[in-house]
Amino acid sequence: MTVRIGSLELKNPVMTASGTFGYGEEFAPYVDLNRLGAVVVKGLSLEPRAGNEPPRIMETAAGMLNAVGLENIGVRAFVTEKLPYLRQHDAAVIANIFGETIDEYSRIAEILNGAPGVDALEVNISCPNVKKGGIAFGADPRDAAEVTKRVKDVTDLPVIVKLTPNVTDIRAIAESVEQAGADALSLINTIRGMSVDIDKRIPHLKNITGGLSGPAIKPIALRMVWEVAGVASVPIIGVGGINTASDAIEFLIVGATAVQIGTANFVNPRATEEILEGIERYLRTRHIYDVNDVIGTLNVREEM
Amino acid sequence: MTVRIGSLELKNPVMTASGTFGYGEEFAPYVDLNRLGAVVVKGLSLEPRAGNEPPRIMETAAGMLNAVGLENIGVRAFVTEKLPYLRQHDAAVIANIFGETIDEYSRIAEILNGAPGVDALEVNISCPNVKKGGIAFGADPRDAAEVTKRVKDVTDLPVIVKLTPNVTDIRAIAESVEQAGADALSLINTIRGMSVDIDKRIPHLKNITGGLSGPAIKPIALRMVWEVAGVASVPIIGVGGINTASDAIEFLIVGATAVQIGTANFVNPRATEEILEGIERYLRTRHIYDVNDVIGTLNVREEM
Amino acid sequence: MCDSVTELNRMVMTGVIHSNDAAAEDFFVMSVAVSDAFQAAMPGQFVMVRIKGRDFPFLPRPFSIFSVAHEGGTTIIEIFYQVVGKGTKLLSRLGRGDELTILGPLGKGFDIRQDRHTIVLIAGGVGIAPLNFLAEYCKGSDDVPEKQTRIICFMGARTADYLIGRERLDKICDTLLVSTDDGSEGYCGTVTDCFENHIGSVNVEDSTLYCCGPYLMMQSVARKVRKYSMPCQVSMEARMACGIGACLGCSVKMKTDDETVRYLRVCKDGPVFDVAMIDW
Amino acid sequence: MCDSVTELNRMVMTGVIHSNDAAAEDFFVMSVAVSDAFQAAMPGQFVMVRIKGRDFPFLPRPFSIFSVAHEGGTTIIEIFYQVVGKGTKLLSRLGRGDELTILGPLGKGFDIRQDRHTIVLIAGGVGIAPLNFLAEYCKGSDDVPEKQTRIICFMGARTADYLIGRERLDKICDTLLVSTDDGSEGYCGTVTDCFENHIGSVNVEDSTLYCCGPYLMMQSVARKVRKYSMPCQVSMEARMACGIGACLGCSVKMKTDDETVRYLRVCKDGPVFDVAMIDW
Ligand SMILES: Cc1cc2nc3c(=O)[nH]c(=O)nc-3n(C[C@H](O)[C@H](O)[C@H](O)COP(=O)(O)OP(=O)(O)OC[C@H]3O[C@@H](n4cnc5c(N)ncnc54)[C@H](O)[C@@H]3O)c2cc1C
Ligand SMILES: Cc1cc2nc3c(=O)[nH]c(=O)nc-3n(C[C@H](O)[C@H](O)[C@H](O)COP(=O)(O)OP(=O)(O)OC[C@H]3O[C@@H](n4cnc5c(N)ncnc54)[C@H](O)[C@@H]3O)c2cc1C
Ligand SMILES: Cc1cc2nc3c(=O)[nH]c(=O)nc-3n(C[C@H](O)[C@H](O)[C@H](O)COP(=O)(O)O)c2cc1C
Ligand SMILES: Cc1cc2nc3c(=O)[nH]c(=O)nc-3n(C[C@H](O)[C@H](O)[C@H](O)COP(=O)(O)O)c2cc1C
Ligand code: FES
Ligand code: FES
Repeated sequence: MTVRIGSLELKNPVMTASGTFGYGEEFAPYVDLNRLGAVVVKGLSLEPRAGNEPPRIMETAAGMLNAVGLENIGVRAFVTEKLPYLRQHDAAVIANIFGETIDEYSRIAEILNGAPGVDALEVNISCPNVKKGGIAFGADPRDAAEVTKRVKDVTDLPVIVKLTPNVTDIRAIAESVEQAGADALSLINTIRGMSVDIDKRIPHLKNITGGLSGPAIKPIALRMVWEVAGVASVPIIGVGGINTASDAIEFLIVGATAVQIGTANFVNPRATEEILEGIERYLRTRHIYDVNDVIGTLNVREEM
Repeated sequence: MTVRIGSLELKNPVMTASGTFGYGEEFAPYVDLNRLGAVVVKGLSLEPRAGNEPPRIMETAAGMLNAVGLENIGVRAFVTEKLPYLRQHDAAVIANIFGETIDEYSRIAEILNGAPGVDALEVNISCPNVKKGGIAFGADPRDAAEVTKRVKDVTDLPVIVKLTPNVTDIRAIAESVEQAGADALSLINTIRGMSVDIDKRIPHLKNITGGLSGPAIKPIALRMVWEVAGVASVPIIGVGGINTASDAIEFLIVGATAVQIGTANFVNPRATEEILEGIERYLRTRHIYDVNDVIGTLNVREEM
Repeated sequence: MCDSVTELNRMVMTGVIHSNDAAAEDFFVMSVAVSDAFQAAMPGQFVMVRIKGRDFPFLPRPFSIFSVAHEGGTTIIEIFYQVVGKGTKLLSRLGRGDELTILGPLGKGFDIRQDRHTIVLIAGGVGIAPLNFLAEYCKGSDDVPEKQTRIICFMGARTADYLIGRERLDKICDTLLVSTDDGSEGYCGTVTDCFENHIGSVNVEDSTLYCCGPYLMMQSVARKVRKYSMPCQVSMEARMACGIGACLGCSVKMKTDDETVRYLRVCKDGPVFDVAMIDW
Repeated sequence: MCDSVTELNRMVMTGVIHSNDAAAEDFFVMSVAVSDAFQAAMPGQFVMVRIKGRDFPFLPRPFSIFSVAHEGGTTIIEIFYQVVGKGTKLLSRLGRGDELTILGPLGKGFDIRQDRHTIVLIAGGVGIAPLNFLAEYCKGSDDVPEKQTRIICFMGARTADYLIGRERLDKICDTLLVSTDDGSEGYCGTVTDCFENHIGSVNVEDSTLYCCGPYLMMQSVARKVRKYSMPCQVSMEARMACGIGACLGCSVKMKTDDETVRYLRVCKDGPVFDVAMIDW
């Protein structure tokens, strides 16, 4: 089940998606963290952030909106308070980072570069729920490349860049970021959406709009991974609406080297482990010995 | 319940979405067509089109993918074979048109301009399932404006331009199209998506990708209508995932003057009429006498 | 203005499940009471089924009508289905009293040809569903000319356990020939091979073939019948959204004389087609 | 490597519904058998509930534990809920034998203060749920010091019909005072007004207040208790996704001394908070 994301070797392709698995410890009663390919932690900023005013979430058809606004304890507290626990486990630790300015990205990356136990960085240039930074960098190929370069400059860790789906052509962003040195791409972050309370005539979220995640967006995420797989030569990590092993396998088939499980963790805290077992079963029953023999094998010519 | 879309007065804000209601007659056994504000017919091209190879549809979580590829009988056959039936009803008839070139758009518009019984044109610059035209025009503000201008030049009918959600900033397209003379905007068309058969490792659709519709996309559609309502001064018609009266009312509240019911017609052929009745009930129980008093009344400041 | 409102809605109704029993592993026969608003159905027609009040499955599912019976003021329809995915799995968990939303009867059923007097049925697996109704209809209906009562049925399944509905058919059909993939009963092999082996006993001049089953099986029948110039009707399947001809999702490619590409809608132009209409 | 696998999954389990009865229009009491893997729950804790095998509602729903009982090897939990939307509507349609997926017990329950010997409960509507468990726990548990058994309960509802669970509480509480919005029983007015009218009979020095109900009611209690300097704990509600502290969706604003903005997670830091912790 081993897969490679740049110089990082993962024992299996199942990771958690940032912001949906806390700092790992929240899920320890439900999941054997040692079984996971990687744990991607909640997005880290330079200073602690309080996040947005509630209400922050709302259920939608087969999905949910969130406007958490990157509440987090800050990168330094992460290193001292959360990393020691996570390191004890046999799962790669990927730090998801977020800055309001390009400088901030590079300073967080510097801090994490020295932190023992961090195996890779995931650069979030795609959060739709913050006023500055985030999506602003992710929607423009040049800005996206600039953030990538500056992070690469200060770290030896593999750099994964997380792309936003809220763009006309995600391939252009992917290509630009790859040229800037990204070791891998992860996609997609949430899609901007909205929901209204018709009795009070107010938005369900205080932030008015939020990011849509969950099974609802899976077809869109899958299409984008397929598109990017057609132009990128670095590994792709598929995220977006993966709820079952079958969903995860769809992403592998269209070209993702690994997958991240997000909102599914809220529906069933054991989701990651069950999806991993489902992928194993899929391979076993088909006598496929190496998961890499599934990755990128979509047949688009065969008669249907 | 009367609302105005440019010079067109509708007796109520409930219309059908193009491509989901045939040419109206398919639904006559289920819905009293006379009750609808308008019937928007299947997209018309200059010549008949066979459409894409099957399989063309696939169910997804709270939605469906389609890649019908604008199969239609052509604008001339529509005028002679389908329009006479539709005209007999007390619902406005809106012809949805589609061209592979800007010339084609203008020629179809010319043909329909003389056709008795057509009340407005809806210009589809947003179909994701055809190789030429469609989304190619809708994703670029200048092309979108050009199509709009050329159609406006040859018709006296109100021109509604239907926008694609597959863009970074839908407001830019909306503004450009409005400046080019659009009398109204309708949004959104489907979002490009994909689905894979993990046993055969082939796409579920022969066309590989298709357009996602249904409740899954409602939060995205609603957000875009809200965004466009903030910049446009022409009426907006909200489309995307409306399955219940409550969904429709959300669109009215964020600023849509009318709504279109699409995929819901497949789930329940009586959807349009039931949604209309639900809106009426909503107004009645709240003693609101004019539906226009709901339109665009989202309160984003109130304490929640 | 046209269409009187009273005419509406006769085809969207609530069905109450009477029974829903496993006939073999993953094969179920469900009987549903639909009130007499349910219009007279023709063999080959289908219904679109949703579980009432549930958001999942999102789209209704098409099923052939397996049989129709009348009890007092209510019509009872039977559906014979195989569990293949999430929707049919959920259906299989329902029981007596549970409610469905039923749309139908829909589509174009079999064209029962008055000029030919033998009906040959070729059924593979759940393909028996519309053919069972056809057999029952021909034997029971006044619309069918007296002497057109000779029914020869070829019925194929994986193993003997899956020859579901055979007892009923045995009573109606003049000849019933079964085949199984593993030879556990009847002819060992495909139902199409079994049919070809027995073609000698069929009066080709006076027979019409009615066929339903997996695509590859119908394709194989389509090829074989060319030789015998027997009229043959097939009941096709395709993924459906609306079931009423509006979404253009359920297309099958039409056989055309020239190079032009045309599609037929399984739900509206079919599901029953003359075998020669389809571009196999 | 840490965490032995055998320790896992003790908190995700299948619950089988024993009963699910309407106590009043739109108010239901459901009892669910959860096997003895269900860890000892504290009053104020909650469970996340999904209907097993259904895709809708998408997210689990949080409900306070209304009571816990043990029968042989199984634990029976009760939930008292009001139908307010689609999820609770679907719950209300379930019956004996239907299965739920239960996650819990979750969150921080009430802090039962050993230094004060009177418990004052203030419940509005379904807010009675965690308080009923608290009352039963205090009267029945060995962990609670003998003499801390004086329970005064203020219970408010729309009308007399909605004073659900009153009989049970009547047996446990030393004093039970009811109020209704329409005066159909007890004090006519809000439960908070009723409480304030009777504050004279409460030994403020030796009492702790436990409060659960609509936000505005708890806010009003929060304002009133400032006057009396009585310790007061409230059980908060917020929309939840995970229920275990990971999604940061269930925030309530924390009271801070300076201008800094901080949020508390209802699911993990609560749902029970000292009234002074919340920025009302
Ligand atoms: C006119 C018609 C009559 C039919 N009659 C019967 C019958 O009598 N008995 C029976 O068992 N089955 C019948 N089928 C097939 C039946 O509709 C499918 O098996 C069923 O829709 C599968 O649903 P699912 O949710 O279990 O499968 P899933 O695979 O989870 O469904 C996913 C999607 O694919 C579609 N789909 C999957 N398989 C088929 C198929 N073979 N044909 C069409 N769509 C499919 C579903 O409708 C759905 O949209 C008929 C199909 C048609 C078109
Ligand atoms: C810790 C806790 C304990 C609770 N205990 C009880 C209880 O014992 N009895 C009871 O009847 N209710 C209780 N609730 C409220 C209950 O969770 C909601 O009424 C329920 O989630 C509504 O779901 P719905 O699908 O019917 O409503 P919908 O309005 O359709 O739900 C839409 C979304 O809003 C959320 N939501 C709606 N109302 C509330 C609410 N008041 N609080 C939190 N989320 C809400 C839902 O969870 C869902 O995500 C509790 C809530 C919390 C947080
Ligand atoms: C509550 C919540 C918080 C999230 N926080 C972050 C974050 O901090 N950083 C980030 O890159 N993505 C964040 N995401 C996005 C997810 O990592 C993921 O990209 C997205 O939810 C789509 O996947 P899913 O459908 O499996 O949830 C968050 C998503 C949710 C639902
Ligand atoms: C099967 C199908 C066919 C469609 N055909 C057209 C079309 O011909 N022209 C067009 O402008 N939109 C077409 N659409 C898009 C719908 O009109 C609508 O914009 C979209 O489906 C979103 O709305 P919904 O979620 O309510 O379906 C089609 C959608 C579907 C599902
Ligand atoms: S299923 Fe919609 S046209 Fe046939
Ligand atoms: S519900 Fe997820 S943090 Fe509380």
